[in-house]
Amino acid sequence: MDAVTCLRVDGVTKSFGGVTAVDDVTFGIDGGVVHAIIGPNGAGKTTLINLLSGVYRPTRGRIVFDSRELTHAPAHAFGAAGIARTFQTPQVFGNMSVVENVMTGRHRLLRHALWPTLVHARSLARAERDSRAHAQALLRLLGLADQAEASPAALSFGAQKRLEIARALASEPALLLLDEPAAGLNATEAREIGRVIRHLAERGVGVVLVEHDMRLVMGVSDRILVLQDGRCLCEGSADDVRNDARVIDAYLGAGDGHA
Amino acid sequence: MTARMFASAIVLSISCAATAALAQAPIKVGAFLSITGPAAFLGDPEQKTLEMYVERINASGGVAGRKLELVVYDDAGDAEKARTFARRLLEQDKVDVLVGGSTTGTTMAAVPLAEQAQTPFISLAGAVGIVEPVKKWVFKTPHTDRMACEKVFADMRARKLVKVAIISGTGGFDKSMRGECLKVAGNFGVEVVADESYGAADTDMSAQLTKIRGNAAVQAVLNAGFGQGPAIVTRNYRQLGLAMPLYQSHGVASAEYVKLAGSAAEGVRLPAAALLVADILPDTDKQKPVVVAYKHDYEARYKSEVSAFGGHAYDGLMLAVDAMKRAGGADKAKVRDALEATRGYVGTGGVVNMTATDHMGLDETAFRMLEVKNGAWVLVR
Amino acid sequence: MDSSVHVPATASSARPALARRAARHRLLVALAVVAGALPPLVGNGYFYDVAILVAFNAVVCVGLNLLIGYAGQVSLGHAGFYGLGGYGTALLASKYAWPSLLALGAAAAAVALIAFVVARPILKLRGHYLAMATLGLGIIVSIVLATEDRITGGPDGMQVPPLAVAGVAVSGELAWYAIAVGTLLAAVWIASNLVASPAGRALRALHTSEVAAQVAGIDVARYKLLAFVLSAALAALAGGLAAFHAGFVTPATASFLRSIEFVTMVVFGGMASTAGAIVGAAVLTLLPQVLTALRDYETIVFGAILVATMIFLPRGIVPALARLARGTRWMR
Amino acid sequence: MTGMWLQFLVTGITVGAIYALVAIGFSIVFNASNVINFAQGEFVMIGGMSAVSLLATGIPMTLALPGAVAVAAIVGLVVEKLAIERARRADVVPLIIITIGASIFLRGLAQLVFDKSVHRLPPLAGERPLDVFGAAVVPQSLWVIGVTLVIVVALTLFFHRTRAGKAMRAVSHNRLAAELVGIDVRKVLRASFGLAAALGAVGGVLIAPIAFTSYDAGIMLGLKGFAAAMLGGLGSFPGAVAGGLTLGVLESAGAGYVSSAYKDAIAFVILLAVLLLRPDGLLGARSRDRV
Repeated sequence: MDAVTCLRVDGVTKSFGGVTAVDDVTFGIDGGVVHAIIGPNGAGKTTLINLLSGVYRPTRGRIVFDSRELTHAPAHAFGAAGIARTFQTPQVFGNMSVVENVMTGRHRLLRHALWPTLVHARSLARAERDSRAHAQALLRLLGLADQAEASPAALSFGAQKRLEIARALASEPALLLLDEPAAGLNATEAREIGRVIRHLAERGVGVVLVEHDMRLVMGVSDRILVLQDGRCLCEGSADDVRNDARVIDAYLGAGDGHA
Repeated sequence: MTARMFASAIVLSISCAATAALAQAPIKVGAFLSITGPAAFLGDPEQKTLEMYVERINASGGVAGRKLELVVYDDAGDAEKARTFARRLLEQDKVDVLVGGSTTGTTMAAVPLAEQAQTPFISLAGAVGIVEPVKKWVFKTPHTDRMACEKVFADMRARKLVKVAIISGTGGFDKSMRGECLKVAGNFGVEVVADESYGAADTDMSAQLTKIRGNAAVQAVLNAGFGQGPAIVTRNYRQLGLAMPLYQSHGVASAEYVKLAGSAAEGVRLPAAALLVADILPDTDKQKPVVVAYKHDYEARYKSEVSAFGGHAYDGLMLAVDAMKRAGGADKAKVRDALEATRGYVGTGGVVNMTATDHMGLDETAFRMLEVKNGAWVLVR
Repeated sequence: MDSSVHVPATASSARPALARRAARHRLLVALAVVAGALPPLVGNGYFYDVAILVAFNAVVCVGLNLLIGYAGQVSLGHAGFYGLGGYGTALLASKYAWPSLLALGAAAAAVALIAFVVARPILKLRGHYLAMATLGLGIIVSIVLATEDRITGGPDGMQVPPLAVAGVAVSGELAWYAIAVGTLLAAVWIASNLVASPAGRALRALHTSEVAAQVAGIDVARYKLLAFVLSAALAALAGGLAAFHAGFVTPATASFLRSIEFVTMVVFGGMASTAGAIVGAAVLTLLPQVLTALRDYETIVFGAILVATMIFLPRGIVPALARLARGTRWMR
Repeated sequence: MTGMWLQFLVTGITVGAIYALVAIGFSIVFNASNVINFAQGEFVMIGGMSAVSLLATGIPMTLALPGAVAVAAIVGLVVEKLAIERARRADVVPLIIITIGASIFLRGLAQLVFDKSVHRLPPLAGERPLDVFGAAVVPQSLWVIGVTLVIVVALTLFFHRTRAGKAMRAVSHNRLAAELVGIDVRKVLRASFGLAAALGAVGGVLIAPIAFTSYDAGIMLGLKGFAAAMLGGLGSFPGAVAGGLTLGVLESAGAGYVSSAYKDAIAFVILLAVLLLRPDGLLGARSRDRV
């Protein structure tokens, strides 16, 4: 698997009214590599994730994925192109079962001709069966196999976060954006998430990880991007960043004790 | 599971209906009326009239030795509901005669059913289309809107008012009357120079009347309307200072109109049945005893004033009773034939002479031209 | 990158798949059995008439439920489509003397096209704003139908020629009953298929969280559009059939109150439940027939029943019954 | 005719002022509870019909009119207590159905308690129209406009100067925060229903001398009030007033210049256009992103 650059972010800026949340950020994400984005609260991490997943449109700059221009594309085009993400607060679909949640993640891989849908054609039935089997396998991977037919509302917070990861993985993404996957999880659960992240990277998936849990970040990341006030403070390997004086200043200056 | 519950509910109601039918068979009069909804002011007096007179007829021994039984449903002015209820009356309640259809729309919905079920059907609605072309089983009691137009235009011609503005509502009655008036205006040398309309629930017609005021040619205004709209038109008319004569239609031939329009109604003319001026009719008038009796009966019992619409229901019921008496029972075909042979029946709407080609049997002499004077109706001339 | 996560499919899902398939068909079978059992119990034309009315309303509600129940998009204007379907069919069949079925199909297709055109801008609105916009749309339709009397016959409505299939006029209540029930079964079949497909999941997903659905690659606008157009087409179809059956159409079929009635049926029966849509249509069609005995108290009792049901069974009758029966799964 | 457009304007503003009162009612309830109360129009009817009934018993106008408003306010409180409070956790659509059910119930009740005929209230100050630059203005129109103005000013003061008003505003901005600072949210909810009902009833009492009243007069007025609230931006008082007046004038001008049959359609087409171009209404706050 080549470590090709699959996502290019070029001078991306996002302003809300007069506030610039993300300011002229440029970087690239490679397949099979785990990128962490860290920075003090309000640094623009979640805004950046929202830009990368198409939830926000950049005010300036370009986003190119797999040599496709996505800058002005609607959010679903990002998903359809193979960028999956999770949310800080899990956004699970409460009106369907756990396994159906995961199946929904496969949306981009399924064919959606109207006629077969309306008559429930044989090909559709087969695809549905495969899709369900695949979803169940993912649930096993994330330790949710027992709750496949339950309502997601019945799951714990941690389980809901894992469900979101399963749903994101169901789309067989080339790029996975994780917004604080370990927040609210206990140490064991967080370690488990770390294992899954490495597993994905080994299979060639590019991972973007926004996280406050530094043990997780340092444990799984290949490269780290530090944001401060919406700007890119520095980017490099975990060791580079750990030893960068600016980073230490930034964290201490912001009075944030996470580092 | 739930569907089965409904099935059993239906079965239950069928068996109830069956037991009811076992009783000593009275003659069944079925009525579907617009008792609620926008046409409630038609259906309400109609229902009250039917109930009162069915009671009275039963108290005096019924018809042809049998009691009358009245079955009434409220269609709320909705044609689809009217159709279902007409069907229910014909097929489940198995009525011997249908009276009703407060509005043209609800009547027309039931016409094919009555024809199919071969049951005499006396409509209480105005439009010519109900009996023209003639349908074998369908009759009607009120004057047609065409006759009202003719009466109004004749009066206008007599007053040398030949350039006329029409303002009408968007309801069925209003539109039908407007159409008929446009058709017959030419016959009276009357020219319609302005044509405005307003919605049924409108609260102000100043805008339309302002346009009419701006048209210098207009010599008189005719409001083809129904319900509360004409009262608002009348008030706005005076507020805007319009001075030419205002005519209303028989659609508002009721004391309520005068009450709502207040002093603005002074001088307004409209064509109406004798009922409205029962007490001031000359004693020589054939209709006087009938309309005076009905008016007093109704007002004594319901403590509210009569309207022409209750009168239509009175006529509908009495025509049916009259026909059944002559037919010697409730045999549908015989009653129909007897209805068609009605001659010289004196009702609230006029003197009725039915023929095979005329299932209404009224002529325009039945309409009186009335004018509001000092808050009351008076006969013109 | 091509096989980013490899997970072997197993045979473990075979049995649930069968069960699910049965679930998808159970409603269809139950409906067919009930509908088939009714005729011998039904005494006269009036009962057929009511049953046919129930079926037509149910067709509208099954469609509307896809939009409201599954996709979570309120429409207070579907009577507009119902009315347009009725008038379109009536006009094509009478004025232009098209064969009945062609008129019916063309009218439904035309309404679907209209829905398609208005859907994109309107469905950008959410919640109460969407409700207002669809309400306005329905009112505009009913005003046009009542005003253009040269074409539509105005407030008194217009006559519709009888339905003829292959040149033979459909007559008799049993034939009509079969047509109505057949249409309903077809609508239920299509709706259950849709619900059990990726498209059905897409609708439910965007109902909960549009953002999460989009992130999963779901073109939210497209699926809202699908539900809107499909429900409009079903409403138009039911409207056209109802027009043939009644022999006339009036603008009241497109009125605001009728739209409210449709929504009430869907919610009353139970949102996101096809069985619920049918039960809602049945109860609220039968209720006025029963309540008419109450005369002046009819309106008041009807209102009270509506309020009480929504307070005590906010999710509707069928989901509540389903929970009672503990056979929660199949009703869904 | 120079008086023509002026006439349309006066007519439009009079009707629009009533729409505005109903729209303010919608907004007050919406702010307190996120409920669109489809029964709002019925309070207009209850105001008008109660006034008619009270007058019929011989009570003088000065007592009958406030009495009618009080009756409506009490009915509003009862509706809140019996229906809305019990369904507070219901979703939007069931809530819509509940308020629609309540409106059907109230209409049925009015049919029984009052009657089915159309009634008119006597105007507050004579019937002789004033000539204003060629336009005929009924004194009652001035009353409608004047009272609406006074109410808007009074409400503004109430919401910004009084403790109770500030509490109501706090609830609409952030219910949880309001609860935390010790505001009784349920009381606020009840008060908003009472207030909205009273406002509707004032509209009903004011319009009945011009447009009459009957047991089913609330449907159309409620609908128009809802449209006005939407047009101006749901939840905004200046928006409700602007929406009501705009709708009234549009209707009146539409009837005068374009087609009286299509006047309602014109109003709704414009409403649709506004919704599509400015999805939050003329004066509504832009809704924020949801992630």
